[in-house]
Amino acid sequence: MIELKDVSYGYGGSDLLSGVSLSLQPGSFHFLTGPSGSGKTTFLRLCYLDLMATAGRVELFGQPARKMTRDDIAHARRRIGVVHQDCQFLDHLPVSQNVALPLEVAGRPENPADLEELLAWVGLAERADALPPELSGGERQRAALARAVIMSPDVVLADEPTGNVDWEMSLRLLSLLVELNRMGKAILIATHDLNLIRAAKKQVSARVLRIRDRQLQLAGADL
Amino acid sequence: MIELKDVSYGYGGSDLLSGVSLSLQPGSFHFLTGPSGSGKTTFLRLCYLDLMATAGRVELFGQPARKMTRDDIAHARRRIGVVHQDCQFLDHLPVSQNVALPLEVAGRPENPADLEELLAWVGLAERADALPPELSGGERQRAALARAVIMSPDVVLADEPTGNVDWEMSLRLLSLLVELNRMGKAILIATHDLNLIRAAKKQVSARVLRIRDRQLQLAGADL
Amino acid sequence: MRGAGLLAAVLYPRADRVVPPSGHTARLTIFTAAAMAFLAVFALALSLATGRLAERWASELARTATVRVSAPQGQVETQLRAALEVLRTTPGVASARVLDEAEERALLEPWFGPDLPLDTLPIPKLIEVIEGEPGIDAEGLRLRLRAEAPGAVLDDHTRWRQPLVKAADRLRMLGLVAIVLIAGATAAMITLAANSALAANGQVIRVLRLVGARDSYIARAFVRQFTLRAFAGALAGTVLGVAAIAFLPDAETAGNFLTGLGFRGAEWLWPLAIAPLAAVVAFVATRVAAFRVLRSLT
Amino acid sequence: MRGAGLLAAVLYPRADRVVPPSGHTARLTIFTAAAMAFLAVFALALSLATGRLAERWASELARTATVRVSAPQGQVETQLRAALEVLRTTPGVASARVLDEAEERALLEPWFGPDLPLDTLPIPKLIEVIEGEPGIDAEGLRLRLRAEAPGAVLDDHTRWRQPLVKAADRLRMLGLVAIVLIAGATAAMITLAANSALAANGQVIRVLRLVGARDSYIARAFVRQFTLRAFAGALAGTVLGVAAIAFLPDAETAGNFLTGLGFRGAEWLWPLAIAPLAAVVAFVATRVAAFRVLRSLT
Ligand SMILES: Nc1ncnc2c1ncn2[C@@H]1O[C@H](COP(=O)(O)OP(=O)(O)OP(=O)(O)O)[C@@H](O)[C@H]1O
Ligand SMILES: Nc1ncnc2c1ncn2[C@@H]1O[C@H](COP(=O)(O)OP(=O)(O)OP(=O)(O)O)[C@@H](O)[C@H]1O
Ligand SMILES: [Mg+2]
Ligand SMILES: [Mg+2]
Repeated sequence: MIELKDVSYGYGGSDLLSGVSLSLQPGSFHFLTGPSGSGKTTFLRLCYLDLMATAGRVELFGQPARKMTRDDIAHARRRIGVVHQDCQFLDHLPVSQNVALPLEVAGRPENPADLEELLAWVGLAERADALPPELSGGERQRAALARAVIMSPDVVLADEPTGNVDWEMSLRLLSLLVELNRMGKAILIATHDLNLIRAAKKQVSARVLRIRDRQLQLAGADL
Repeated sequence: MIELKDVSYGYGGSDLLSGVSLSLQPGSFHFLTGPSGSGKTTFLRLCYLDLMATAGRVELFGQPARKMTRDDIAHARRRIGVVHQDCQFLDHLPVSQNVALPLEVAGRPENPADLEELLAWVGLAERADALPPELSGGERQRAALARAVIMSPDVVLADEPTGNVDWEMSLRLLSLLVELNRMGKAILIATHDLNLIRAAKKQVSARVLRIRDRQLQLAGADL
Repeated sequence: MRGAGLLAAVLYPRADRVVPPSGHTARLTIFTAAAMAFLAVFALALSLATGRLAERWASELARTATVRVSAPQGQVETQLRAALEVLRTTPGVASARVLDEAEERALLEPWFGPDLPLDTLPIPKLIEVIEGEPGIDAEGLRLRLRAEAPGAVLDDHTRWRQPLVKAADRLRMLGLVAIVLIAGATAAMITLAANSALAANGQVIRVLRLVGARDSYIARAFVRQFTLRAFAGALAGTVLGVAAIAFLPDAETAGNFLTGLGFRGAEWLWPLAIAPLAAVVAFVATRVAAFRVLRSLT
Repeated sequence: MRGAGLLAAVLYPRADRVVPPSGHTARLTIFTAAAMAFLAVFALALSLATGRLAERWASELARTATVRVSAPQGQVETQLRAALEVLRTTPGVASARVLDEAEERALLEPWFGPDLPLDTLPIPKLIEVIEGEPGIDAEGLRLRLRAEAPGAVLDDHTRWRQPLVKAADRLRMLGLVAIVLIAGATAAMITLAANSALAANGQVIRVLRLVGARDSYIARAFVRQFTLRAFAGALAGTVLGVAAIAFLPDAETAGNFLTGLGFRGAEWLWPLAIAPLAAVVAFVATRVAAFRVLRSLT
């Protein structure tokens, strides 16, 4: 559903990623690791066209990125759930409305029961009416994950979604993503948390990718 | 140096923390854990007077918080290095100037060699001239930690300082804090990362606190 | 799409919620629109009043001149006829008429009292000249009169009022210039305020783009808010300005040289145009600014 | 501390760096200051010009009135004397003088030509009255004249120009009101712009507080930037406004009824005051806003 072929990218200076390829197929589960500053976030941004590859081909749902208009990109993003590393919200709307925002923007009706269930799953049932600036760091990440999955998107791209939550909550969030994966969605998680990767491998057949020397490599069996 | 006695705090509603006491002495090393949303960040904010306790006594460097003027608080903060969970910077100044900001604000001369060494230690030597919005998540955390320790403050309060960095870098940052601790500084780190706590315990005699049921408890031997 | 935008922007309030409802920039926009509308009302009133003034003065002058014919007893009739003939063939003269005795008496009364023995006096005859459009060429007429009726002297005494009309016209121009300046400054300020609101709401825009909102959806929310704010502000400013002018001490009582600063009849429609104009400016400014900002993001 | 603040704010540029150097709010502030200064220059020019105008008209009138004494041949002298006596004892009369024959002839020439046999005519005597300060009470004088010299008629013909002076005074008032409005609107806009800049820079303030910056340090940086911006903007607006007025087609040539809109002599100092005033307003507004925002944070 998301296809990168020989993609390169650099912020002005030398290339950060060069000749990177990846194909996210329905039902696939990927982890992305690599040292801090190696380009994980950059890679994810290339996937949802927040950045445009300087070389190579990117395809979203069969459409080549270069041929997509701004509206095409907006529509494609409705099929991609993104969890940013620094979770941003509409600070003037309560958590529940922020989580439901993708539905609102797409003009889809929201089902209050579904929303409640999702909020309860990520442990935000009691904070549903709080404003985002009143959330704790972990609560923000959970709200961001809830927002990313509420449309039940075809692809979920999550950037360090468990960096600020405790281990129990990490497993809970992981199981949500595993559940989606079993429904055929493609999942890609950038993380430093090796324990999380190990826990996931017990539940699904996840592939672990590692950025090294500007390349995407399959990580060894040590994980 | 920071003393909390029977401190309570709640955001408007019911108390989040009640009757909490802690004394940060020179050379002490504390970890603060607890589930996401339990009040770790709140506790740290009480320590550097970003929040004012609704009950109980807070003392900073021997001064009771209630008697401190705004300028007193500003001066006290120069002796406390804080790493926020969401690291904020002056986005228009390069990383090096952001890291040196506490010196600038205190009117102290900055030593370029020291600054360079510190930046190299946290792995930001090559990003010294970048603007904060151009940093990766982990780079931001490292810059925030560098800013917190540049004045070699008497107390370092760090909120989840390794949430976005890889394991090797986490150890590197930890060793920086251990080094400071050996120089007699008090260190308090809020974190979910149990591996980090275990690693620290091998180097210093750290006490692990846990927030549970609005109370601060000493964590068991499982850590 | 562009045309439908205005309608959609006004009728579609749902997208509004995604933009923070208020804030300092909002207050700034509303206040700016109000203050500028207030000033515009004054400039408009000044312009209209001086326009009226110029018109009144011009019409009061009635564009008249006088030819005085004084000659030895026997020649008066001949010279009078000659002067009238000259005037008849002078371009710019609408009509020329010899004043009768009663009229001359009325004219002289302030100087000589009512009992003047007109018939026994060698009083000159007076010809009242009404100018047409364009006016007469006074110098040319003087030359011709000197040739054909040496006893006739042209006194275009009405000219002394001409500068008044010019002055009023200049004031009106000044008022118009002020209106143009105010309108321009308002447009620029609203544009800058819109830009600074958009810049301040960078996070809102990023979040909306992230969850798949189309540019038009995002722009709509901002455009609608700004249009409403500019409209509301300008409306308030206009109402205040009109009220201030209505409660101004009435000039009419101070002598009718200057007409009141208020609005008369259909002139009341002018201030009504201010708020919609401000709204249109805000609509265009915000829309352009919004799409510019949006296009700078991926 | 407060007093030293201004000096420190201007002389201490180091803290400046911590505030983002520019942005949309900066541009908005500069432009607002410039536009308002531009308008203020025009309002000032209008006010000063109309003030001059009113003065000139008032002095040109020379505050004169005429008393016409017409009576049967024998009584003229008596009535003239009586009228002069009345005038001598009337408060507000500076001097009263009977016109001699030559003067009367000059006055009547436009109507009768130069060859008027004045001595054979029953022409009234004219007394020229110069008013003092305050002017005469025309109605009271008329009543007294009617009683003491029935043949004397007061013609305060100069009164017809009074409305002109009133009109000019009203215009000057209008100019002053415009200046006050513009100044008030400018102050409010700068205050709001400062507030919105402070709100937009919440992160800067939080970071600075976190690293132990004192309120005065933070406020200083903002205050200095805003003061400089307001000053620079107002200066640019003033220069543009003065230039625009200087290059305005000269009114003097259009007849000397309306004096030019320009500045004369010491009046040039007035526009010079605009930029410093704007700076002071910005200084106070930003300072108050900054400390208000800062105190709302812990
Ligand atoms: N907008 C930008 N302009 C310039 N350089 C940038 C920009 N964004 C990121 N970088 C640089 O690119 C490199 C990779 O950044 P990226 O955010 O992709 O790293 P990451 O792998 O996500 O790291 P982390 O684990 O710390 O989040 C970093 O060195 C970063 O400083
Ligand atoms: N400004 C605020 N207003 C209201 N409630 C708040 C505010 N800030 C935090 N809270 C709430 O207080 C609780 C504790 O927040 P805190 O940030 O201290 O948690 P934390 O232990 O740091 O969690 P995390 O590990 O997720 O960062 C949370 O439920 C949070 O929603
Ligand atoms: Mg990253
Ligand atoms: Mg926290």
